[in-house]
Amino acid sequence: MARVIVDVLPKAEILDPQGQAVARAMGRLGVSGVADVRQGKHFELEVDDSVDDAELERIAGSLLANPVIEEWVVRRVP
Amino acid sequence: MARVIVDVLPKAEILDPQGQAVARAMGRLGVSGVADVRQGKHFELEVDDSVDDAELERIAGSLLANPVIEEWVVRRVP
Amino acid sequence: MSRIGVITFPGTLDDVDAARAVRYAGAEPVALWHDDADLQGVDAVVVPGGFSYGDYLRAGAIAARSPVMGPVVEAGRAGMPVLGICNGFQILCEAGLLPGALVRNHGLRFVCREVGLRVEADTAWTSSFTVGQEIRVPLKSGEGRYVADAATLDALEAEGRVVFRYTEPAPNGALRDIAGISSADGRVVGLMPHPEHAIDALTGPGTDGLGLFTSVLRRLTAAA
Amino acid sequence: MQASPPAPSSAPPVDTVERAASTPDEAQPHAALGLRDEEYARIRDILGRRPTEAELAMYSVMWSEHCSYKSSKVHLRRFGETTTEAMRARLLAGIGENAGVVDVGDGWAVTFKIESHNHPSYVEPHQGAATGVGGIVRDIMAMGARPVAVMDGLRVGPLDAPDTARVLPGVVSGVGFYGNCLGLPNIGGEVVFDPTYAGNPLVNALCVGVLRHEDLHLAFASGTGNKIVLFGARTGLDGIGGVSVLASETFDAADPTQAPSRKKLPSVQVGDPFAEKVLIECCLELFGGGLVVGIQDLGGAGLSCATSELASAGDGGMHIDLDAVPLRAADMTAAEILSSESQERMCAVVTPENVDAFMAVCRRWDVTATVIGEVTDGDRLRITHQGATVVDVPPRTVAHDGPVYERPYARPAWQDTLQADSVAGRPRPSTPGEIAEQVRALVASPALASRAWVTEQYDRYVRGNTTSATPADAGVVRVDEESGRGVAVAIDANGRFCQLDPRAGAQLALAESVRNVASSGAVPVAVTDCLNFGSPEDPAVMWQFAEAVAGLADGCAALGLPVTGGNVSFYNQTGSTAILPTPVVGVLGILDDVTRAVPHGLGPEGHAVWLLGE
Ligand SMILES: Nc1ncnc2c1ncn2[C@@H]1O[C@H](COP(=O)(O)OP(=O)(O)O)[C@@H](O)[C@H]1O
Repeated sequence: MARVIVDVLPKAEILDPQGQAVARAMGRLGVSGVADVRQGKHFELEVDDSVDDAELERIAGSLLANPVIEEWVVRRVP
Repeated sequence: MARVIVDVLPKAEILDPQGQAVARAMGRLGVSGVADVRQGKHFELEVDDSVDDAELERIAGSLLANPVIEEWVVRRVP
Repeated sequence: MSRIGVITFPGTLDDVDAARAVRYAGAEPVALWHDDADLQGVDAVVVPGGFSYGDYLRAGAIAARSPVMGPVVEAGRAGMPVLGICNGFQILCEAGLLPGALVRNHGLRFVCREVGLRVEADTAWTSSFTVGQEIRVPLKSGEGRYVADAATLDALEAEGRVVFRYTEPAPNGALRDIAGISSADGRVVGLMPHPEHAIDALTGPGTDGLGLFTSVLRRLTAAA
Repeated sequence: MQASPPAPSSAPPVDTVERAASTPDEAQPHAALGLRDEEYARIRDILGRRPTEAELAMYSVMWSEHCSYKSSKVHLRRFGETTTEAMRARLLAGIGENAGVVDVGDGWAVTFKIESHNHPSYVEPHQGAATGVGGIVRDIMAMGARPVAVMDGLRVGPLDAPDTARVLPGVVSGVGFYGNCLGLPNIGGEVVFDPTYAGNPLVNALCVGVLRHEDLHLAFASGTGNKIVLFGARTGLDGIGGVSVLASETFDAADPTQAPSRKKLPSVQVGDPFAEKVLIECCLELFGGGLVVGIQDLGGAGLSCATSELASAGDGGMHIDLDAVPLRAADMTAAEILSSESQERMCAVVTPENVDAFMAVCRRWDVTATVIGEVTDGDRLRITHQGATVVDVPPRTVAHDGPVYERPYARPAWQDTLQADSVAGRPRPSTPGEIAEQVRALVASPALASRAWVTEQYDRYVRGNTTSATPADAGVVRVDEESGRGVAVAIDANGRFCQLDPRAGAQLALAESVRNVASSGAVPVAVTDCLNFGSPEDPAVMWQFAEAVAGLADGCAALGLPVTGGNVSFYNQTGSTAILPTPVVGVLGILDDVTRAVPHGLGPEGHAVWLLGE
């Protein structure tokens, strides 16, 4: 079994209202020094060792993320 | 400026309906070899160098995650 | 009598309403099941609203990959009229039948209210209206903000594929106030607001929504 | 931290009935579980031995205020006493069932009930409110009905109180999230602001369901050999905060690494409305196929409640095997499995020959279903875990024969002062300027401001039968598309009136709710109530409660309307300050034809405006 993390973020050119709302809330709460926030999704998968990197890319790009609006990073963790 | 990542996941003992729905969907979509999926949130922050780790913890625990039902990890990235 | 399929996925909510609208328009609604890759010989398909699979992952993402969607995509590409309402629109985009995507409302909240829509294109689902006509129907969604890259938006507008536009600034922040679009041949249409909730003044804002269903019926009977 | 490392991890001994009998003096944390010494002694009396851990968990949760109504029972009897046969004429099921069921004509019946989810909604507003909606919807499903609408009565602190900014948006998004995703139109509710709710908001959710008379299902387990099926979500460690004192005792010693996380179990449950929507459709298909003998929802007190209530309502005994329960967490103890409040679960009694068909329906809806036991001869509820008997009790003693308290009550000394403090001597606006100023203040007050911010987050169109929702005096839904038969529902309460005079205040809430239903054109026929009060241990609160119940019962009798069910929520207070006494009253009315309902607001120009009454 391997642990795989897939992080998905809205593409830079897509408005990220959630991230912006968080950034605004920081200002209201008196947190200063945070210039920008982007919010996406974080997936942790338990996968069989038989699943190779190409298959993981396919799962990420065809199901976990929507390539029209999102970008993603896949990494295996120990 | 530093880049900081905060990953938020539902606590292990708390129901993760999204992760479970995704895991089930994988089976139906003919993706095999994925045993478990957990889904959470992924934040990328741009912060001033003046913001220290304690402050980051505070931001994560009060704004980005809901400590009642979620746990989180903060890390600085180069 | 024309037969119009209405798909039910786990978590679909407005299938009863869509079937009622089909009936009011004078066609026979045929229940289609998500797990069954059989369109039962219907003449057109409605993908209704709701929260298929709880909107988990992304709205419409899991439903778009169910068995029934294979033949729907195939038939839609071959010219069968397909209407996606709200979650159905999200599903059609996720399935690649329509371009772009629907994301979280810019206000981050679910919005339920009556909206005005301008009909901007003559399609299989809008031929009962005149281009430029304004109609009133309910909108109710949390992820209804239509987005696509600028090139796609320009192309949609140039090709007359923006079918519905909000008459006021889009309550969800949709780019260029787009409420609904169509395929290049004008047979596959998706929109966020709910025409099936505007078929009777007793339960909705009026009867404007019925026009979508009578349109397709006209198209089908003319073709027959 | 423990000084010496534990012995190699060996599972703690399972506390079986046998073991309990042979270790009568083993200390048990009954007080930490909320049981008083005499209650604990009574359990030992009933069983003739000390209870096992699992039994203690069951009794403690079932004998809690929330489940046993131990402080309110003596007063609630008043409803039964004042309800005449004539008032009962329309009732197919009344108080005591999951929800009351009212005959609305043409073979249709309607079931409705209101319930509170106050404390969880303060801890985690979004999930607390969401699971509150989920819980009341399952009550309605358990009657055999299709849920068709929800309403929500919300009470929070002042708009500018810091907690309100956290609680109100969270509660509204939670109510919307769950109800919208279930496809239930929200047809009305209330939003009330008052400082006494600042640390203790009230979230009262009402659900309406529709069924044909022949589809009425009651919660009982009968027929020896019939199977008990648990279906819906898996059982996890949610909401077992209280019972973790049991776990910590045994687990601390055995495996200290496990103890900390176990001990700090949140009592928060996370709702999965998608799972519940699928469960609704699955249940309706099961009912339609005649595959269910009896059914019970799992809410507070989880399996403890469902098994003991099903068994005590039936005519036999019951055996449950906890090893068959599908779990979400590893190594759950019997006490934890029995107390888990995991959401979106139901328990059904099914004849052996129907089990396969039952399972097939569940598979079609992708709902997990498992036979966890059966109805047996005799009159004991026996529960086994890991092959050994961990519970062996007379089910009625758990479900119905809990303690009953005659709590002292007394009219508080401050009541006279409060009542004497009238507006008589206050300055009144007299100049046009002052009056204008006052009108502006009223219009701008949160109490009267538009509720659109709330109601726009709720779907009111889904299912296409809502003929009146916001803004309206009552929500109206069509029950039968052919005939246009429908029902109107309103909920109302005014805590400030009740504070001044709990008896009259409760009657005013009833009268307002009845008026709202009547002014939609419906004939009021039944009442449900959600009685939100402070601590019953405070004689002043208990007096408010007794007065309000008496007032409501008398009011209902005067109007000829039966109370069909409801909910009591005590201990709503911040420190020693109780909330305003808040008996929320829901009224159901019948319309023969919804097209003839009276619309809200002014009609066309030229119509006359009449004022009725003095
Ligand atoms: N929490 C709520 N949920 C749903 N509807 C609500 C809620 N609060 C208020 N409403 C609706 O908004 C409308 C206006 O509410 P309110 O100002 O309390 O009016 P009224 O005094 O006539 O009851 C009513 O239709 C009411 O049912």
